[in-house]
Formats: sequence, structure tokens, C-alpha cells
Amino acid sequence: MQLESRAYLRTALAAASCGLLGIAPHAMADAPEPLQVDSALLYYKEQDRVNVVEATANIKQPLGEGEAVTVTPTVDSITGASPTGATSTDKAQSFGTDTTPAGKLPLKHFMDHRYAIGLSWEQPLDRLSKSVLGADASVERDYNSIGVNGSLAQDFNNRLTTLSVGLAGSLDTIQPSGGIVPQGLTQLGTSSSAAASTPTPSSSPVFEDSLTAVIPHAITTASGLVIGGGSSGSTTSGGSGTTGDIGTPRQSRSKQVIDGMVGLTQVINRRTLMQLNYSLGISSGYLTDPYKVLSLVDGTTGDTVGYITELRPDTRLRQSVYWQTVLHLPEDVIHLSYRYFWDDWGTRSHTVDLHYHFDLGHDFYLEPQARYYTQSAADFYHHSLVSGAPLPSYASADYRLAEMSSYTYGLKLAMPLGKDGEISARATYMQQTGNSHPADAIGVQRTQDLYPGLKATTVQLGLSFKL
Amino acid sequence: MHCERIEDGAYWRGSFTAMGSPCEILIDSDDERLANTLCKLVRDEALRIEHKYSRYRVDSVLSLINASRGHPVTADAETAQLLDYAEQCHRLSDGKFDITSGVLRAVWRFDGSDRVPEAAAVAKVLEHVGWHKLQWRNPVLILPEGMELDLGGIGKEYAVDRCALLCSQTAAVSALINFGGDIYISGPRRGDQTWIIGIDDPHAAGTTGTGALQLRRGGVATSGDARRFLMKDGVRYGHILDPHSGWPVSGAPRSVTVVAQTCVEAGMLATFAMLQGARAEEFLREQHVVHRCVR
Amino acid sequence: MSFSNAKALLLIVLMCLTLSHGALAADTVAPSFSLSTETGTVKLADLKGKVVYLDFWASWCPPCRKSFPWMNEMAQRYGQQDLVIVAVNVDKTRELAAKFLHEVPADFTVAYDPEGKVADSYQVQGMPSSFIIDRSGHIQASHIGFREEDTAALEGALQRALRP
Amino acid sequence: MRILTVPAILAALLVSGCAEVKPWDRDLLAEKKMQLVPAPVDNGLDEHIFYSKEAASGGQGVGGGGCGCN
Repeated sequence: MQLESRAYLRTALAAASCGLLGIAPHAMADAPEPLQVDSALLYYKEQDRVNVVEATANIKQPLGEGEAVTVTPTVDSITGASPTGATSTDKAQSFGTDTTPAGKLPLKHFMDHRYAIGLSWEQPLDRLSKSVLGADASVERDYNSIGVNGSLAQDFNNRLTTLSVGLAGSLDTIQPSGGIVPQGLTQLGTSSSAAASTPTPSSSPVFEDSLTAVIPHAITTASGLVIGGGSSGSTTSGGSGTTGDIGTPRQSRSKQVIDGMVGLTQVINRRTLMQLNYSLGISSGYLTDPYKVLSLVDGTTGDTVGYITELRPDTRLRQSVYWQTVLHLPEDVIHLSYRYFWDDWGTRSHTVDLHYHFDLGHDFYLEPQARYYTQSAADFYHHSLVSGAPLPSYASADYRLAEMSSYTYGLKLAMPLGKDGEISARATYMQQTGNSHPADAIGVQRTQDLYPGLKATTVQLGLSFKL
Repeated sequence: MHCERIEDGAYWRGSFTAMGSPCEILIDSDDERLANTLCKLVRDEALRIEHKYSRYRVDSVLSLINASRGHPVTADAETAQLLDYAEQCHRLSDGKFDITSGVLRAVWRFDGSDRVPEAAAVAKVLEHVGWHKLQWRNPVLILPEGMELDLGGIGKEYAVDRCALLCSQTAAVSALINFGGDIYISGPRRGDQTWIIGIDDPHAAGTTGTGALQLRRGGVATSGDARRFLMKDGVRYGHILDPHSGWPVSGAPRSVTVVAQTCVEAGMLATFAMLQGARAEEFLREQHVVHRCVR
Repeated sequence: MSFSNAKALLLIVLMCLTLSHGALAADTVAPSFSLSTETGTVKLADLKGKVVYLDFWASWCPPCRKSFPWMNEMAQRYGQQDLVIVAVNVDKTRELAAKFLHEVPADFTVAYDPEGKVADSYQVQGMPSSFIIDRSGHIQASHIGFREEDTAALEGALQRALRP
Repeated sequence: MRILTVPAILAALLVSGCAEVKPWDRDLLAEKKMQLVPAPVDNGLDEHIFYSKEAASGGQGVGGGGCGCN
């Protein structure tokens, strides 16, 4: 007679017997540990721009003695419009089928779905140390990523000190929708590139459909001059272009990212824990955003006379020092962290994040959050370029590389669900502000807001339970 | 009902007979009035359960079910819970624990004689054995004609746990309830002392030979009874029957005693162990329970 | 990261390693104690001649939850052979211990040491920690943590200590 | 780089300041809300948003899904 697997039988029989008597079963030494699921649904909404709906879950199966496997599936769908990099000007601008009215920031509508899966295996090596090995993969319409990571944590000094080291690598491939990876720093719509140094593309960029890359194929400039539809280009109307010649494979680029970290966690006293991490990251390969451009403006009037594709360096060395402290007040707990980040693109940033955990008793808690972030501009950030002036070696108008600061305020309310579960609701508001009127603005640019900034709100529902 | 003070043990003892076994309740208290209340409470509950589920009483719920001749019967809440439990144990034991196997007693009488039944006779009775042959969708049970339910493996242990529950709801006092060897201890005695339980040695029926158990809490049950067996041509046939074959389980120990959180669970683990036959000891070790296995 | 800073960081960490020191060594006399229990007090002196499995636990310590069923089994298996299990709870309040004991019952003596005085006298290094004290009151073995794979060795040590 | 002397000093302070917290005094530290990352899922979602809206990223841990939202 083959009885059910031993551990399962004992637990099932104990549960059945207690069920018959209406009492709770006692914990058993070798009862199989339950599956732990922490899931969340996030709705992220920017003002006039991008909306993201993301569902994710950490599904952890303990294997006994501290060993566990965790699977993290994630699905998100991104819709809306994101800045093209071009600045607003006092005249209408048209990008393919999209026309941006005067004074408005040119945006490009798009939609995308991202499917990601993460796997991690945590294993104790001995009583005082454990290792975590993981792999992850994510797929989008125009971006795939696969990665591996590993970390080791060793306790010292009666477990008051923990030294951890971690390493992660990922290989990402970018396949811009539209099938073409644009040549950097190349003026749009003209067969001759403004910068003699960069080779002329064989044919002007041609685009797939309304979801195509932001690069227009025919522009009516402020002065009514039509640029585009160059000698070789076949202008397509209605934005339903063809992907170059039928059958040519979609162009793609790849980038490699390696991140390392050394961390020290120290118990300061019965109520205080501190952590200090130093991280180093090297990204290499295609780091440019294929969809972003810069406006070319007239040196005196500041009128937009054309657009040029952005180009970023193909390496980036990132470093950061991260410090966090957790302080247990009589009832509540404070989480405070500071991060200083710097890279060889010239960006310097400070981040302060504060969470105050109000313990309302019986596992109910309220957690307000306040985060302040500020960064300096990357060396090659330009809100726009002067037409005819010598081109820099790299240039990008991506607002995420500009000098800016952002405030985020959040509030989370959580309550217990059954014996081991939790249900929570969380909302945050983020506002980014930058230099709307830089000193080097020319002529009509002075009347424009060259850094419109960003306002975003999130609403998140969380559900944790044990199976 | 007889309730007396046991001076040397410093506890009160109530004793009565129910379910065909000697029953007793030991109460670790000096409060005579409380002892009497608990003794009466336990006796009433034991008799209630006996009247409700005894095969021998024509008006019992079990007899009504057994006489339903295939007509649907709606079970009350308590009976429904017991049937659910029996079904779960049937599944967990891969069909070896089956409360419809009671009818096999018609051909098997374990009186120490050598009257082992003919295979044909066993096969005939086997037609009325098999949980899968009845229909149980809580709360409605349809029992085909000729089949009978027998709560032998559950009834007494359930009564012990029920009585213990009623006692602990009435008074926070340590009590030991013993219905014919099925025992539940509600908690440590005063001064954090344990109750000591002797285990019958089947070889010498009635004397406590195989060492005692010291317990502060939990259920104890014994499966297997030295006095019920058949002996033919030098082969001993134990009284634990395999419902699939209708024959005694080969190589089963004479008796198995198990300690678990409740008496019902201890009894079922003991029964499962007996049904494992020769593998009984290995099964019990895997379950990480305290047990005594006597061959 | 310049070399000098890296060296400084590592030096500090290594310095920290030396701070830790072991629990009471074997064969030392077990420090005496008198602690309150649910129904009275337990004194090590009263347990002379018996083998004592002294365990320090807390409600907030996950491995402790796993050790109780095993200690129950040991109490029932070796109870008659003079094994006494004393589980010393170091929670700051009795409610926390009571909630734990409701879910994970103990078939052995539970004692309370909220200030950790006895834990300190035994120089407990981690939670849970256990000590096997032989019949003459000497510590025969000590163990930190509790894992399923430790139980065989622990039971072996108990049997050796129990051998008359 | 001079900038790194700050973390080195911080580390020194951090580690040398450690009062010997006895194992039985770690009840508060064992609480879920005292963990460095008490809500990993919330943390992951936040990291994803900030990674795609700011130049800086990471610092707290290593690894975890690449995303094209650069």
C-alpha cells in the first residue's frame, strides 16, 4: 500500500482530525512549509503622458532549513505618449501623422507590453552564511533582456555584522519598432547629414506605422519649408509606411550591463540597524535611445529648423554609495536611506528616502513615505542644438539626463488577512521639475518652457498570503 | 456512575461503562463538586455518542442509515462531519481504511479458534464492501442495500476527544479521559507533573508490561487486540482486515499504540500502521510520532 | 574605489570579527539558576542526578518553532530515563510566550528569564541555544541553532549523557 | 577618489559603534517591519518606476529584470 508522501499525510491527517473536532492543528516539526505569495497590482499615470498597468508577484516556496526558490512573474502594459526630445516652439510642428500645436511639447504616442520572469534560489551554506543565485528575462516589443545574478552573505560577530557581495550581468537587445536603428547625430529627413563626419544613411529612415519610431519622414518647418521625402525616400502618407524593403531583417543593437555590490549591515543597538553599500556598474554597447531627437534651432531667432537624432556614448561607468538605517521607536519604525550616485556621463545625484511605519496594532499599519531626488545634467545633455554649429560628439535632449529634482510623497495602509496574509493599498504622487528657462535659450526659445517637468500618480493594491 | 477520591494519586476518578468498554476520567483537582460535575458531563456525552452511533441500538442514527436500503438519508451536522472524516481517511490510506468493511465480521470471528472462512464466503460478503460503492455528497448519503457503516475505528476516539473538549470548556483543570485504552490528556498536572500511562502487554493480557508513557498533553490510542485472532496450521490471523482482499493484513503487529495531538488522530495513525502490516514500524518512524509497536 | 579606502573598510570588518567569543565550553560546571515556570519555580540544584536538556528560546525565533516538536518527542521518549527538558523563554513579556505556546504546545517544563540573566550566565551566542547537563551538573555539550539535520547528533549526545 | 573616504569613515563608525546586542535582546530586530526591505514587491515596483524616470539607479541590491524603459 503506497500511502501519500509522509510529510503530506501527517499534516493532512492532523488537519482532518482537528477539523472534525473544530480545533486548530498544532505546528509540526517537519510539516511542509507553505508557499508564500506576495503580489501587487500597480496603476501608474503621468499627466498627459504615459500610463502603466503592472501586475507582479513573488512566489516563494521554502524547501526547509532556510533554502527557498522564488519565482517572480511580471506583466505590464505601457500606453500613452513620451517626449520625443524636441523642444516646444511658437509654431506647430508635425511628426508624421502627429501634429504638435504651438507651445506644446512634441510627444510620440506608443503602446507596449512587457513580460518578465525572475527566478532565484536561496541556499544556506552554513549556519552563518547563505548564497542567492538568480536569473531573469524580460520581453517587450522592441527590447529583450536576459540576466543572471548571484550574491553571498556572511554573518560575523555573533550575527551583529553581515558582509554581502553581489554580482549581476545582463545582455539586452534593442530592436526599434520601424526596423531601423537610426544613425546618431543625423539630421532627419535630409539625405545629406548635417555633420559631414557621420556617413550618410543609404536611404532616409522609413517607418512602419503610427507606432513607428518618433522620427518623422516629412516635416513642415516653421517657415513652411518641406524637408523630407528626399530623393530616395518614398514618402508615405497616413503613417502606414513599409518596413524598408520587404524581407530585410529588423536592425538591432545590444548592450551588456555588469553590476557589482559590496554591502555591510550592522546592528547598532537593540533598536537600530544600519546598512552601507558600495555599488559599481558598467554598461557597454548601444546606450542611445533610438526614438529620441534634438531640435535644431536657428542661431539667432531660435526657431526650430530641423531635428537630429540623439547619440550617447557606448560605455557608462556608474557608482553609488547607499546608506540605510532602520530605527525602532517604542511602537513605530523609521526607515531612512541616502544614496549618492555618480557616473562618467557627468551625472551626480542625491536621493533621500524616508518611510515612517505607524503601527496601529493587531498588524494594521499606516506608512507615509517622502522621497527627495536631485541630479545634475549629463555632460552631453542639450535642450536643443544650434543649426549649422559644429556638432558635439554626443548629444541627447532626454529630460532624464537633464538637471532636475523630484519629490515623491506616498501613503500605504495595510491590514492582516487571515492568519498569515496581508492586504494593502498604496498611493504615491511624484513631481519632477527642471530648468524651464536655461540661460542659453535663444530668441523664441525664451518664450517656451524648455523643461515642462512631469507629474505622476500611482495607485497600488497588494495581496500577500500563504498556501 | 461512580466518582471517588484517589488519595495517593491526589485526583478524583469517575468510572462507568460505555461503548462496550470500561471508561474513566481522572481529574487533577481537590474540588469534589467540580469533579462530580465533570464526571457527569463526560458520562452523559459518552452515552450520547454511544446511543447515536452504536450498531447494537435499533434507534441509533447508524442503524437508521444501515437500514436505509439504498434510499437517500440526510445526515445531521455531526454525522456529516464524521462521514467527511471517514472519507478523508479512506483517501489518505489509499482505500485501506474503509468504514463499510464492518460486514466482514459476518464471516470472520476472531475467537482464538481455527475457523478461517472459505474464500467464496469472504468474496460474497466483499460485494457489500467498498466506500466507492456508496454515494456521499454532504449532507446526503445513499447506502446500497446490504451495505453497513461501522464507526469502529473512529467512534470511541471521537468520544474521548469530545469529552475532553467539554471538560476544558468547563474548567481549566488537568483531566485524563480513558475509554478502553483510548486516552486524551488535557494538560500538565499541578506542579507541571505528567500523567503516567501504562501500556497493556498483549502477551499477558491485562498486565502493563511494555513500559509506561509520561505525558503532559495529547491523545493516545491503541490499535490491535491480542485477544482477537485466529490460529490455523500454525498461522496466526490478526483481526485487522484489508477491505480490498477481505483477508487479515499479513505481518501486522499484535498492537500499536500512538501518541498524537488528539485521540482521533492517534487512533487513525495506529490503524494506518496496522494496515501497513510488516512495514508498520517503518511507517510510524516516518511519522515522527511517539509510538509502541508490539509483535 | 581607491585602494587605501578599500583596505580601511576591510580592516574594520576584520576587527569586528574578533569581537565574538564562544559559549560555555564543555565540562564546565553548569551555572545554577532558579526560574519561575507556569506553575512554580525550577532550580537546577533540584535536578541533580538527572540529565538536563537546557534550551533557550524566544517566540520571535523561527528555528525555535521547529525545535519544540522534536523536544516533545525527546521528553516522551526519554522521560522515564531521568531526562528533564527545561526550555527557558527569553521574551520580554509572558503574552508573547503564551501566544507561541498556544500554537506550539510544550510537553516539558517552560521557564521564564525575561531579563536574560540565565542566558547571560550561559553566554548564549544565538537563538535557540541548547546545553546538555549531565547527572553531575557539568555541561557535556552545547549547540546553537536548530536544523532537522542536527537532531540525530543531538539525540546521540542525549543518549550518551543518559547512559547510567 | 577622495569622495570615497566618506564611506570608509562611515563604515568605521558603523562597525565600531556596535554595542554588543545579546542574542536574547534581538526581539525588535526580528520583527518584519524592521527588515531592511520589509516589502520587496513594493520596493521592486518603485525601483522600476525610478529607474525609468531618473538617471540614477540601484544601490540597494543587485540583479533583477532588465527593462527597455531607459
